[in-house]
This record gives sequence, C-alpha cells and structure tokens, in this order.
Amino acid sequence: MSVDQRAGAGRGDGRLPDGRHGPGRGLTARDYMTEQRPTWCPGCGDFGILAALREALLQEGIAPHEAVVVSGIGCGSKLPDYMRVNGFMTLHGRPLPVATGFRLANPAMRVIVVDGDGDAYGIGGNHWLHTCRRNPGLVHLVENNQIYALTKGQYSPTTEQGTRTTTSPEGSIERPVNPIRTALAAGATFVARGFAGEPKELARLIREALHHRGYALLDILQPCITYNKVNTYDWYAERIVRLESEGHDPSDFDAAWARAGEFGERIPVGVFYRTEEVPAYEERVPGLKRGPVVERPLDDLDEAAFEALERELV
Amino acid sequence: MSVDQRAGAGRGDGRLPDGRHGPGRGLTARDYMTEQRPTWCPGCGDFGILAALREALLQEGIAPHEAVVVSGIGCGSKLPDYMRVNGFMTLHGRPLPVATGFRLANPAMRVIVVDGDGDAYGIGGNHWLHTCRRNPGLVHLVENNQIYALTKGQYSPTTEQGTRTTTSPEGSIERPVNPIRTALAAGATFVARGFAGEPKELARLIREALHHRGYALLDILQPCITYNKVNTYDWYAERIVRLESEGHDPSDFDAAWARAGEFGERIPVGVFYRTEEVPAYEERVPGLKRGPVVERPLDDLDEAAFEALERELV
Amino acid sequence: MRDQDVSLVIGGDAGQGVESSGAGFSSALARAGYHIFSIADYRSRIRGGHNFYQIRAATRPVASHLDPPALLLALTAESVELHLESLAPDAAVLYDSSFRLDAGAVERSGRLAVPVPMNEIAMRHGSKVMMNTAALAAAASLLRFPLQRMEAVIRQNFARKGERVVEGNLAVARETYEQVRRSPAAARFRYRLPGLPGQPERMLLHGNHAFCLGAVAAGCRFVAAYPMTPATTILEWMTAHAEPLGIVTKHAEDELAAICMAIGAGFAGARALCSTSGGGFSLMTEALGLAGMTETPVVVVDVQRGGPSTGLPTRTEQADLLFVLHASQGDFPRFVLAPGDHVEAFETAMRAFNLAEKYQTPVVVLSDQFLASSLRTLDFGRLRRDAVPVERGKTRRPGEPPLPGERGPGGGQEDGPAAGRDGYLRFAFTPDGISPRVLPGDPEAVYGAPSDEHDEAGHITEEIDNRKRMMEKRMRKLETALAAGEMRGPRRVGPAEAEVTLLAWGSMLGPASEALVLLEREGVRANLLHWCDLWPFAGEAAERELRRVRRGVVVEQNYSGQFRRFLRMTTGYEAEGLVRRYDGRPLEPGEIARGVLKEVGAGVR
Amino acid sequence: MRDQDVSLVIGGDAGQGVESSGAGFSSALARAGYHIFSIADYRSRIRGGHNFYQIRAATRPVASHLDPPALLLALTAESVELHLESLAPDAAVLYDSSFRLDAGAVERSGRLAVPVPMNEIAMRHGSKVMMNTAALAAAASLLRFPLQRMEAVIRQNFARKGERVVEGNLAVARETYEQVRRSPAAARFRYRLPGLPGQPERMLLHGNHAFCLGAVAAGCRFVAAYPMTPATTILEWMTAHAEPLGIVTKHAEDELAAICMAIGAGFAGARALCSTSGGGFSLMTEALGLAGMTETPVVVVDVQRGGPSTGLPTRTEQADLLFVLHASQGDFPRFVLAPGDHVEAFETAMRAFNLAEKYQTPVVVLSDQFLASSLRTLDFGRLRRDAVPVERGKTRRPGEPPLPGERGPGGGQEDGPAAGRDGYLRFAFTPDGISPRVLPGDPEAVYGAPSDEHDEAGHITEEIDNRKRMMEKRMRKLETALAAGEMRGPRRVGPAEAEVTLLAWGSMLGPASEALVLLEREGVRANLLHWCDLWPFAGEAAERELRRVRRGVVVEQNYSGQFRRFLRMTTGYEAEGLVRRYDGRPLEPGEIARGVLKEVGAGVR
Ligand SMILES: Cc1ncc(C[n+]2csc(CCOP(=O)(O)OP(=O)(O)O)c2C)c(N)n1
Ligand SMILES: Cc1ncc(C[n+]2csc(CCOP(=O)(O)OP(=O)(O)O)c2C)c(N)n1
Ligand code: SF4
Ligand code: SF4
Ligand SMILES: [Mg+2]
Ligand SMILES: [Mg+2]
Repeated sequence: MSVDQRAGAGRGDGRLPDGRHGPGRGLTARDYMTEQRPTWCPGCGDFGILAALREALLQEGIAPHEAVVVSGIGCGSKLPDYMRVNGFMTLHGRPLPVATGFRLANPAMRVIVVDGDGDAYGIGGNHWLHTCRRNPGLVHLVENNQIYALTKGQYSPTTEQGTRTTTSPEGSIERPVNPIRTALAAGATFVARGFAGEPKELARLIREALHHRGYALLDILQPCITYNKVNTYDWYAERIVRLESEGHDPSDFDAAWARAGEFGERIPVGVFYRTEEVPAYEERVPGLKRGPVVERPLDDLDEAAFEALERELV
Repeated sequence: MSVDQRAGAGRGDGRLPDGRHGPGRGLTARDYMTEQRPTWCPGCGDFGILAALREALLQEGIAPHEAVVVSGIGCGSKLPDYMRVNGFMTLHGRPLPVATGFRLANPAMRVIVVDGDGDAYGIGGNHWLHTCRRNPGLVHLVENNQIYALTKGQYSPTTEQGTRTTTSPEGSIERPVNPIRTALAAGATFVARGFAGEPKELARLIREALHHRGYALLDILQPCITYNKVNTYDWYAERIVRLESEGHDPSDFDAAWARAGEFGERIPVGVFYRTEEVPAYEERVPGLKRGPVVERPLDDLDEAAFEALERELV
Repeated sequence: MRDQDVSLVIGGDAGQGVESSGAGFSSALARAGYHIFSIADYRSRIRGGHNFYQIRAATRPVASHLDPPALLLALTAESVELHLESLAPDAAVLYDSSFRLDAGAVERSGRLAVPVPMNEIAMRHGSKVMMNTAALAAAASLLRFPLQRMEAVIRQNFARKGERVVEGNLAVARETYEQVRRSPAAARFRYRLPGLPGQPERMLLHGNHAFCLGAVAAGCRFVAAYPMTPATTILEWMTAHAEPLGIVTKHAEDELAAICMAIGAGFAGARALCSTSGGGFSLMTEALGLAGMTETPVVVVDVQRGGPSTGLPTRTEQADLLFVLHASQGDFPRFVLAPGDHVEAFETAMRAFNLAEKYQTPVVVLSDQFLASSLRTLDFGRLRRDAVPVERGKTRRPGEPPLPGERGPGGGQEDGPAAGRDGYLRFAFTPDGISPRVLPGDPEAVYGAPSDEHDEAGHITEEIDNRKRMMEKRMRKLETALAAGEMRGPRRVGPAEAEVTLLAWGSMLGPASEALVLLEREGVRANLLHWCDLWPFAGEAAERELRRVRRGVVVEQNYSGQFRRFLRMTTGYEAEGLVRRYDGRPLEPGEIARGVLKEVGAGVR
Repeated sequence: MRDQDVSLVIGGDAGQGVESSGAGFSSALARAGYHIFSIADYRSRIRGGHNFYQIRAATRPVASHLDPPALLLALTAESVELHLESLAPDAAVLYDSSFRLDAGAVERSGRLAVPVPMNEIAMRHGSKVMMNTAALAAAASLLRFPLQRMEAVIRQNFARKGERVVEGNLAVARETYEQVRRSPAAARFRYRLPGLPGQPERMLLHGNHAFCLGAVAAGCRFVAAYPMTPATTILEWMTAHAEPLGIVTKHAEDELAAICMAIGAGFAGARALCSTSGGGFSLMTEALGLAGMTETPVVVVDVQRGGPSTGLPTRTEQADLLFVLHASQGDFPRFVLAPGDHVEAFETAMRAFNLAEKYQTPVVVLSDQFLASSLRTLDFGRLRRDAVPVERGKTRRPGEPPLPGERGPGGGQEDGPAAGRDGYLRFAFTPDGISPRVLPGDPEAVYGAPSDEHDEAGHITEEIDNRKRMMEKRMRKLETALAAGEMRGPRRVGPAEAEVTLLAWGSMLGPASEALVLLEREGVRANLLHWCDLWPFAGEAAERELRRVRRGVVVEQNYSGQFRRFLRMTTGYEAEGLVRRYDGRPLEPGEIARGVLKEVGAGVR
C-alpha cells in the first residue's frame, strides 16, 4: 500500500483532526528554506537527510509552523538550524523525552525527532527503550553514522566490533547495538531503516513514518566522510537491499525480526515492521480528554471546581 | 548439562584463575548470616531470593569475602544488608555500572548485582542495554515484583497494562517491558527467569549464572504482598512452566526468542538462552593484560617509563 | 472556653497503621473545631521499626508541632520506652493491658499509666485489626473528646469495607470509650479536648496538597515526575485529579526524562511542573541549564529529604539550598523560592508559574519533608487564588495579536537581515532582557531554540559580540525581576525591635515563629526574619532589615549552615549564632528556643 | 642574543588544517629552543567557519598568550579582515597572492602586506593540500627561522604518507622560503625568530597532557568517561597508553555510567578517574553524593567550557565553580582543586588521588578549555613526581597487616555488638573522621557500604544518635585536612606590598601573572593572589593575605563573578573590582591590565 493510497485512511494517517495537513496547500520547497548555511563537511550524509525531510514535509503538506523538529547534540542534530521549521535543539541524548512532553502538551502539532546514533542509542538509550513501548506519536530519525562525529571520532553504540577509533585504538571490543531488533523487542510499532545516500527513497520512508499512528523509528545509515572511513557511501551502496522488492511483509512481526538480523553483506532498508493496532500514547492519556493542554485557557478551573478540591480536604 | 557436570569446564565456569572457589571449603550456611534482621514485610518474595543467593554461594564455595553484591535502591536492594557478604548499596538504577567498574578493576572477585525492576528496567535501562552487549562477568538478579514497592506502589516498567496503581488510577496505559526479549535483542549471552517462591530451584539458576562467562541476567518473579495484589504467589504458581522440562534448548537463540514471547497464561522459567562463545568484556580489555588493577602496586610506573611518556611530547 | 493546646503521640510499628490512625484522629479533631498540626515520623521501609505520629490540637491556629506531648498512645511496649522521657510531667500513657510493661516505672516518672484491654475488646467485637479503633477511642475518652466525632470518622473510613466492619468498629469504640471514661485514671488526667461547637469547617491538608492546589490554580496542566519520597504525593495527587481537571501527568522512566518532558511541554506552551527530591534533582541539573539557555519556562519542586545521597529517605532536611542555587554548568537566570508554610506553599506555586513564564526561566521551589508531610488545618478562604492573578508576560499563543516589539528592529521584512525570514526574533535583545515569546505553531513565527549559544533569531552562533549581548540579555532578567519588585525581602514576625533575631528560611517559618513565644516566656524579646524568596535575592530589603538586627541566630535544618553562608555571600552579614539540626527530624520550637539561648548565651538580658 | 617575544596568528577555515599547522609550527619553534605558549580558537563544527591558532615564541618562559601578534598567516581572505585590527602596528600579513584582498588597506593600516603565491607553488610540486606547508615556510622565512627546522617537522609529519609526499612538501617549503627571503617585504619586517642553539630539549604539552601524566604518576589505572569537549583528550590519551601502562579505560554509555564505573573501581581499590566537562558533570552530581556518603575515593576532572547548557562547546569559561562546590543534595565532604597552569595540573592530579584515598572522598579538579588545550613548553624535570609521594592513608589491601584501630572499640570479637560479626567497622567513628579502610576481598573484613545512612559497621540505620555522629564524622574530615595543612592558601606572585592585588583562581594564573608586568610598565605596582585549593578552603591563610590587600580586583572567566562571591562567603572579603570575560575567549594579559586599571580607576597613582 503506498503512502498516497493510505492517506486519509483513518486514525493512523497522522493528519490533524481538522484536516489542516495534506498536499496541495500552496506550499513550496522555498517555505522550508532558511538563509542559514549548513556547517557540515561537504559530502556529509546529513545533507541527504535534510533534503529528504524537507521533501517529505512538503509532499505531506505539513507547513513549517505545524511541525517541530526536536534534536539532540551532534553533527546531525544541527539539522533544525538549517531548515525553516520550529526547532528545539536540546541536550545530547534527551530529544525523545523533550519531544514526548511537547507532543503530550500539544498533540495537534507534528513532532519529529532528529538525532545521532550517540544520542539515540548511546546516552539516550533509556528514553528510546521506553519510548518504544510507550508509543507516542513521534517520528524519530536517527542519523546513524556509526561514530561520534562532532566530538571527533570515538566509537559509538553502532560502531562495528574491531573498528579502531580514538577510544578504541586496538579495535572496539563491544558488540554493536542492533537498533532494529532492539526496537522490535522493546515494542516499537513502526521500525524502518533508510539510507542518506538516497534522499528520494528516504523522503518516501519519512512520509510512511509521518503516516504512522504512534512512535516511528527510522534508523538512517549516514556516511560520515570525515571520521568513518569504513562505512562509506560505497560500502553501504554495495550492501543495501530493499525489503519491499524482496517481498517482505511489514505486518509480519516474525519476518521483521528475522530480517532485522541481517547487517553485513546484506543490509536491508525499508519498513521492517508496522502495526496500526496499538493506540498512540496520547490517544489514551486521561488528562487529554478535554483537548490539547496548550489550547485550553490557563484559568479553566472555575471557582466551584476549585472549591470542590478544597472540600475534598475537610 | 548440570551445573556440577560443567564445573571446571574451562573459561566459562566462573572460577577464579587460581581455583580458589569451589565446594568443600568448609563453608557453612552460618558464614553468610548476619545479625541484621530484614525489614521486609513478612511473606515478601525477597526472602526467597536472599535464601537462594546464600545457598548458591555456599554450594559454589564462594566465601563471603570473595564476592561483592552491588545493589540499587528499593525494597529488594536492601538484600546485601541482610547477609554476610561485601555489599555496595548504590543509587537507584546505577548498580550495573558500579558493578562493571568493580569487575574491571578487580576481576578476581565475583560480582553480583541485585536490584529491582524499577532499578534495572526503569531508571537503569540504559546501563542494562549496554551491559547486555558489553558482556562483563556479572550475575544480575532482578527482583521483579512488577511494582515500585519502596515508594509505595507506583507502576513499574513491568507492570501489566491496565493495572491500577497510584500513578495509574485509571489503569496503566503503557505496554510492559519484556525483559527476556529485550535482553536477547540487546545481545545478552545468558538470559533466564526464576521465581522467588521456589528458592531451591532459584539457587540452582543462580549457580548456573555464576558459571557463566559473561553477563548473566536472571529476572526473578518476586511477589510483593503489600503493593502488588495481582501478581501473587498463587498467580505465578498457576502459570509457571519449566523450560527445562519442556525440552527447551538454551543454545537455540530462535527458540529462546520464541519462548520469551510467552507471559500470560503460561510463564516459562529457567534458562532461555546461553552461549559461552562470547568472551567476557574483561577478557578483552587491553589494560588488564598486566593483571587486575587492584593487585598491581600503585607505583608500577618506573622512572624510565615515565620519562618515555614525557619524551613523546618533545 | 479555656484555651487549649494539647499534643499527643501515637507510637507503634510500621505496618500497624500508625499513620492512618494519626490522620484519622487529626481529622476528627479538626472537624470538632480544633486547629491541628500533625507530623508523621516514619522509616524508609514498608513494615517493622518504630514509627510515630504527633498531633497538636489547639483552640488557636498553630504553626508547628510542639513538645512535650500530654498523651502517648502506645501500640507497642517499645514505644513507651522510646517516648516516656519526652512526655509532659503530667502526661498519660495509654497502652494495651496485655503489654509486658513496667507500669510502676511510668508512674514513678510522674506520668499516668492507663492500661486498657484494647486488644481484648477488639477481638470480642471483630478482630485484632480493630485495636487501632480501640486505641483512638481510648485516647478520645481520656481527653473527653466527644464520642460521636470519632464515630463519624469510623463510619467514613470503613464505609467501603461494608456495614459489618463499620458496626464492629463502632462497637469497639463505644465499649473502649465507656470503659476509659469510667476509669480512675480519667479523673486524674488534666488535659481536655472537648468538642468546640460553632467553629467553622476547615481544610486539613499537608504541604504537598497546598502546593498542588496552587499549581492547578495557576493553570499547571502538565506534570512529569519519577516517584521519590517525599515528593511522590504531588505526582499522585495530580494524577488522581488528572482526568477531571485535564492535567497530563507522566510517571516517566527517570528524572532525566521527567524534567525533559516538562521542558518540552513548557516549550509547547503548557504550564509544566516537575516534582522530585534531592536525588532526582541531581539528575535534573543538566536539563535545568537547557531551560535556562533556551529560555523555556518550567517549574521544578525539590522536596528536600535527609541527605547526602539516599540518606534518610523519609526524613527532613534543608541541605539542598546551595546546590539548587548553583546547579548546572555556567551562569543563567533562575528563580529559587522556599515557602515557609502551607499557605505560602500555595501562593508560591502560583507565583512560580507566573515567574517562569514572565521571565522565561526555570523556577525551583524548595520544599522539604517537614512542610510536605505535615498536616494542618486552614480556614476556607486562606488559599487566595486572586492574590496571584495568572500572568504570562510577553507570551502569546498562535493566532493572538502580535506582542509589542515582537517583530523587533527591522523585523517583519521577508529575509530581513536581523530577524530572518520570519521577521520574528525569538531571542530579541530587549532592555529588560525578556524577549517576546510566541508559542510554536504560529505561521508568522517559525523559529528554533538551541542549547548552544545562539543569535536573536535562534540560530547557533559563536560570534563574540552576540555572545556577550545574549549573555547579558539573559542575565538582565534577574535585575528586571528585582526592579519590578517580584522578589520579596524577609518577612518579619514579632516585634520590630528585639534583642535577638532569628533568621530562617523555608519550612522553618512555623517552628521559629512559635519559638518566639517561648523565648518571650523566658524574658527574651526576640523576632524572626523569614525568607521565602532566595533568588534573585532582594539584597537591599535584606540589608535594610539586617542592619536592625542586634544579635542574629540562623535557624536551619542542615549541617553546614548553608543559609548562614548564603547570607554572608549575598549581604556580607555574618550571623552570630546557628541553631541547626541534621538528624532528619524537624526542629521543634522548644529546641529552637533553647538553642538560641545557648548561642547568644548569657549576653541576653 | 637579544630577548625575543613574538606572537603570530594562523587564521583560516575549519578543515583547512589551521590547528595542525599551528601545532607543527609550535613544535618546530620549540625544538629550535623557543619557549612556547599556543592556543587554538576553533568552533564546534567539523568544517567551515573561521578558526585561528595563536603562537607565542619567546626566549624566556611564557605563561600566557599575549597580544598583539606580529604576524598573521592568512589562509583565507576573511582572516585578514578579522585579525588586521588586532595586529601590532608593524606586523606583517602573509597571504596567498590569489586572494582578492585590498593590499592597500593593509599597508594603509601600517602593516606589511606580503602576498606569496603559495597555492601556485603547492600546485606545482604536488597539490593544493600542500599550501599549508608553503604558508608555514613563508612565515618561517619572514621570521628568519631556520629552514631545516621546518624541514624536520615536515619529514616527521608526512612520513607515514610516503616518500613522495615528503619530497613534494619539502620542495614546496624550500621554494616558498627562498622566494619570501628574497622579497622586499622580508627586509622591512623587524621581528625575528632565529634558531637558538644550545637550548635544552623541552616538552611541548597541553594542560590535559600534564594532568594525564600526573594521574598515571599517581597510580591512576582506571578511567571511565564519555567523550566531551574539551575533556575528551584525557580519555583519548589514557586509552592510547592503556595497554602498555595497564590502565583500564572505559568509554561508557553516558556520564552517569562513567562516574559510577569509576566509583565501583574506586570501591574495589583502584585509583579511578572520571573526566568530563560541565554538562557531563551535571549528570554526575547524584553519584558524587554516593561517593561522599559511602566514603569511596574517586577523582573527577571537570574541564570547563562556555556555558550554560551546550553553550560554547569548544571555548573556555570558569563558570562551574559554585556549582561544583555544592553539587549534589545534602552536606558531605569533598575536595575542589583548580590548577593554575600545566605544572600545577600535573601536581594537582597527583595530589587529587592522594586526597581521595587519604580522606575517602570525591575530589573534583576544575580545569578549563584554556588550560586543557593551550600548548606550552616545559623543561624536563619540571614535572616532579617525587614532590607528591603516593599516600593512601588508612587504606590497606586484603592480606596486608591490620591498620591501627581497624578493629575498633570492642572489635575483633565474634558477634561483638559494635563491630558486627567481622569485628571490622568500615565506618568507625574516629577523632579525625577517617575510618580505617580495608579493600574488599579480605576474609577478616566483610562489610557493606550503603548510600543510605548507616552505622559504623555499614548497616542501614536511621537511629538519631548514630546519624548525628556519622554526619559529624564525615564532615570532620574537612577539618582534619585543613589541620593537616593539606590545603594551600593563595600563592602570591609579584611583590609582597602592592597598590593593587589581582585575585584569581584556576587557569587565570598565567594571564594574570603576565598582566602584572604590563601593569608595572604602566607604573602600577601590582601583585597577584592565586588560588588552586578551593575546598575545604584554607580560610586563615586567605584572610592573612587578604588583610594586606589594598585594592583587590578579582580576575575570572565568568559572568557573575563566582569567585568574588565565593571569597565573600568564605572570608567576608569583598573585592573592589572585577575583571571578567564571558564570551568564551581566554582573558589576555593586556586585557586584564586594562581592566584592572579601569576598575581601580584614577585611584591608582
Ligand atoms: C552530556 C553530554 N555529554 C557529552 C557531550 C559531548 N558530545 C557532543 S556530540 C556527542 C556525540 C555525537 O555523536 P552522535 O550522537 O552519534 O552524533 P554525530 O556527531 O555523529 O552526528 C558528544 C559525546 C555533550 N554535548 N553532552
Ligand atoms: C534518583 C532516584 N529517584 C527516585 C528514587 C526513589 N525510589 C526509591 S526505590 C524506588 C523504586 C523502587 O522500585 P524497584 O526498583 O522496583 O524496587 P522495589 O522497591 O520494588 O523492590 C524509587 C523510585 C531514588 N531513590 N532515587
Ligand atoms: S564530521 Fe562526519 S557527520 Fe560531522 S559534518 Fe563531517 S561528515 Fe558529517
Ligand atoms: S512492600 Fe512488597 S517488596 Fe517491599 S518488603 Fe513489602 S512485600 Fe516486599
Ligand atoms: Mg554519530
Ligand atoms: Mg519493584
């Protein structure tokens, strides 16, 4: 089922309740541009991710003011600074809870998290684990360059064993995280992998994620041309296989688990797993039954209600 | 293969290099006792875990001074205070890194982590995730009572969906962590589940874990008679099935993954998965090639070696 | 009617229901018209170990617990041993007749030994668990407290357990009440708490309740926290009221997440709260700086407990002061407020949310276990919502008309050099340091907020001149707040001129105030300066008052005299004396008075 | 030979190799016999944006960078724009002939414009990347610095890239050198850095190197950290030397884990280090209290950078002072030391590990980006290991003979009431507050260490009297350290009597010392009091020195004058003036001197 077929197909389509989103709203690529120039190394994979995100928002008709991009700290986490969109560049490892808080206070806005493999799977691992099972309506783009880039080349949670970095001069002795498998085990309801070297395809995956009801993890293979001389564009390109073209059924959890085990000679990209059966967290929060917090007046507690609270204490 | 058969079977047997450990060293149950009386509620599952741990150490011939029990904060984390053993009662959620540091500084001692489900899978989740893939030689006993007990009954990461607690008066809306599956996905090399209501059997499992080469997770179902009125002794007893008696092969990763999915009408206990193929982290640390840090003199850097360091800077 | 001021203690083991009995009796006394101040003393464990509950009931409002108690209700023999010494000379000791107890020792100490077959009566009408009912009825009887008041509380407490349980308990209460009333001891006991007809109904609430009421009154509709004694009841109260009031509450995976969620919600425009104790606050320090740097409003309440580290989890201390004032790397503006009592806790909550939004900064409220957990009565009308009207300052929602100066110099132009494409400068340099804030979602104001240093439009920059101006802009908010009179100087209690001045902050307001009365009884004319507002510090007001101090004694609950050092740092004033306690138990007025006398020595009078 | 003291700047874009060129030139100058002080100014990004590197070379030891530079080596046209103003009036500007640059403007400003076809020469002998070699050769030539010194560095730096690359670079260097030497500009340039024959070899190291050397010399064999600029090079250096020196280094999953690992290792008996910057330190505050409460030795170094929050990641600041002094809930003993320069960084590392073990507490070393990253030359023999012999105090390993008092009062008896079954009291009350510590593994000393309050044997207890005594015992360690003379008062630089006294701490030692010379040139007799040891604070020594201060000006790198406030809190002394910088760039001696003159105004002379 393609994105466009599914658009508007009920709860999981990610649309705002009032149908504000959607293509054909007169938005243009220019709307997502700023005069700020990226400080990334020329050739960095983050350029592809930036382009893909802009494209996806445009195609989905999500205007810059209707979304917020929450990022961590690292090379890739500077992304919101380089496009026109609401941005919150938070702390290393903490964008998920910040984004969750935002989403729970204002579920009418689209909340997109962009961070690095260090942010997401390293220092921020606990938030990730709990976000997977909590399932808030967030799109999570992990710029996975398998290295700590901004701090100049230490091994990251996804660095392959044996890789020499400044903190592993004899080769890293830790087995890497498998983000896809871990997310599946932790209960994620949308788990996908993309490649920064294919921005068009990546944009399509981001759109898929934007249509998901709950938490959508999109792990993005991102070449870092300066500090990762192993996992280059060519290295990835040689290994990438497409789940879609290999007949993978993203609704099949066991198949997803099996395919998630591959990362070596063959690296599958695409949607591993997706279910729309699990409600987004915010759909079930009792405190939101009266509507988004930010849309209610601050003084909606009237005199009688307040006195009732006091009377409970007699 | 039973524990006794395997004892002494090479690297994975958990023995000290000099064979100091082992049964028949004249140790008695009394050696593990203190005059300190547990403050747990009468009937608490933690009593069974305490008994099982004492029993396992005795049977393995690990003397109190040869082990250190590192705990977090919670009802169950008071355990080291109630037995004679070196204890380090650390912070809520942090026993794993403290224990890892201890183990890397002194791999000659047995390091056992005891903490709650809140510690291990809640606030300490990130350490857990990375400990699984890092594989240090730690035995990790999680007193999983599916509740925050010491703080008087809030939902924990393992509380079942829909359970009413003080922080989920309408029923918890988060899907619980599946500790077994998450550990498997994260790369754990020994993953087991025990039941506090069967201390003998539990002691056997702890002994298995003590024989493991790397990180051994033992998730222990622990009734909390005060705050968890759902998952009682009876509730567990009715559901427990034994992996061993059902012919499960712990070396079969896929079978382990499949069985780990069961938690409801049937709750498997026993060893889900075990491999001795992965070296313990400390076996591969370059800095340990010269032996345990704590056994080397503080001034083992001689004048010539120091000057060589200075000369690198010319 | 004569003035009454009676303290009583219920002592027993954890798990015996000491706290619920204490709360129940407090409630009965309150409904009978007494002013109440109650504290619970319990251990960080679920069962076992001695706990006690101290209730003070008086015909005038009371601000603190007060020793010595006139009555001990002993649920274990051990509690007699532990409390006997601290009782009033003519106190009574109520205990179960079956206890192996040296009644002679009690009598020799001058106290009245009152054995009552509570257990037996309980067993006769139901079961052992009804013994607490018997005990409360015995105490009521001894104090001549009307039986029907006890009956009402029993009915209410046991209602959900069914009629049989209610009836059983009522029977137990009646029989015990009668038996004690007719005992010779009753006649000898001189303390009385008769019913007080004509008194108005009052609330009976603890400090965390008061804070919660203030928070919801201020429009707080987002709470993220991780359970931690003694802050947990804030999250729990908020969660219990989440659905009807429309509050999003999140029990997060840890404190790092809790504050980050609150900051995310604050960024979105919610009034967001994060409640914790010192250990959790430690985990929040990094994110506190995030709020400071990105100028995101958030309120954090640190309900202090005994430290360091896990320390004394269920006990009180005021030892996070210097930490909270300076927590997180670098310099950034913050507010720190430490309410003195239940009313101030309510008001401080309201002020905190206003300050957070008006100044776009984090606000830390310093409470502690003593304030958080002590129960006291308040007249209706004492919690005045209108005293602190909701103010958001320069904040607007999407769609609302632009704020003055929102478009900045040269703003509003497409691609204008200063304001960026959106013509909106989220971090505009302004004379007062506060930049107009448009909540995310406005088509005319799309912007970013980075934890890195940034320019007026919110883009990351390391440029020198911008950095200086941005730093100054942020820090200027503190001066603006001071100039606007947001920060209060010390509140003076007692006479304007005094021989000795007590200097206190936070929860010590009540005990220190009551100590003044005791000092006066000793012939010492004393007054009190009490600070709620700690940062930014209203230095001028403080110095004005401090200049009048003849002999100053700081009263606080920590080892190192943190407030004393703080006063020196901010005003240069060095207090002569220090009365402190650091064993986790709240300073009691008598203890303060004695401590003050000792500190200022023979010099007084 | 005449005294030389020349500063030069290399400016260009990130990714252009500014830093490696600067380090290479520094190294060549150092080997030629110059004393060097170099700083890098770079941005928190991998490529793009202006960076620069400033080298000071002198014939006498230098303790700071010093403006104005005599030479600008411009790798981009932009760098001319940015630096021209700050150059010495007779400075030279070296740039590529192809730059579109208004040479006339340079000349009109009085400076010498020296265009060199560096790019062209580079292309001719190899490729564009060799332009940096050309640039360095050009600078060398202009300064009359011997070509063969540059050649040696080129050989070394390019050796691993193969002979062809080496040869190409050498050819580039030679041709450029020759061409500049023959240029008319060369004759007009008055600054010279000829070879200095006969000078001893020296180390060239940055502050983090010095700290690492001190740590390994002190027996530190365990490092856990999470990468964070500008502390990362500590972890990296340690890791690079892990195998040969037998150091366990762990790049942890986060800072929470890093400090907990270090504490676990410290508990086991290793000398354990944890390196971080302010943001990481924020995450460590909770565990700092764990170390304090369980009396576990651990050393944490906070290499400060520009805050708040992510702030200015690659820049310097001294704004974590008050935070670090009070971090974590509750009161517990800690040491805080802030070394002033490279030699003191070495020594402080050694002292830190001794203090941590002798007093069984956490020790925090406050460094900063300026100290951590500035390169300077040191004579061999300056890093004196024997100055701080390894001391473990009352610590023993399993198997070693018992420590005095180890068995405590009543200890040694089986089931003895006080000492527990093992007869060993890990937390024994002692007059000096330090309890004998047996490392885990001893059959005679099995014990527990809880983060909850505990008794002498290490069991959890909330008992009042024990709590008081345990709290006092822990805190007494600070008095013991002071009484033992562990803590140093201020170091005085300059004359004993002065009109103006600079008051500084940490890395400001060098710049402030050099400012004294400049002040003297202005006719102002100034001296400096510099503090390395901040907590426990040697108050008496400080007060003794402060009493002699006529006009005091605090010099520090933060907005709010944290040290100035700290001095007031600890001594009551309120400095008259404050010279501060808070844009992340290190204060420079000239700037300090001007600032001091401004602060004390016309009052001086
Ligand atoms: C608490 C904290 N610790 C450490 C850092 C330093 N730091 C900045 S970015 C980064 C890692 C970057 O790696 P990653 O998240 O993979 O992003 P990348 O730069 O590779 O895009 C680190 C460790 C920080 N900013 N905050
Ligand atoms: C940083 C921090 N946050 C919160 C707490 C309060 N706290 C103590 S125990 C506990 C949870 C206990 O749950 P669990 O780990 O499951 O242990 P249990 O009591 O159930 O055995 C919490 C939240 C704490 N001590 N430290
Ligand atoms: S260092 Fe790597 S990740 Fe960072 S900008 Fe350069 S290429 Fe991209
Ligand atoms: S509250 Fe639960 S976990 Fe804690 S001691 Fe009691 S039964 Fe055990
Ligand atoms: Mg990365
Ligand atoms: Mg639990």
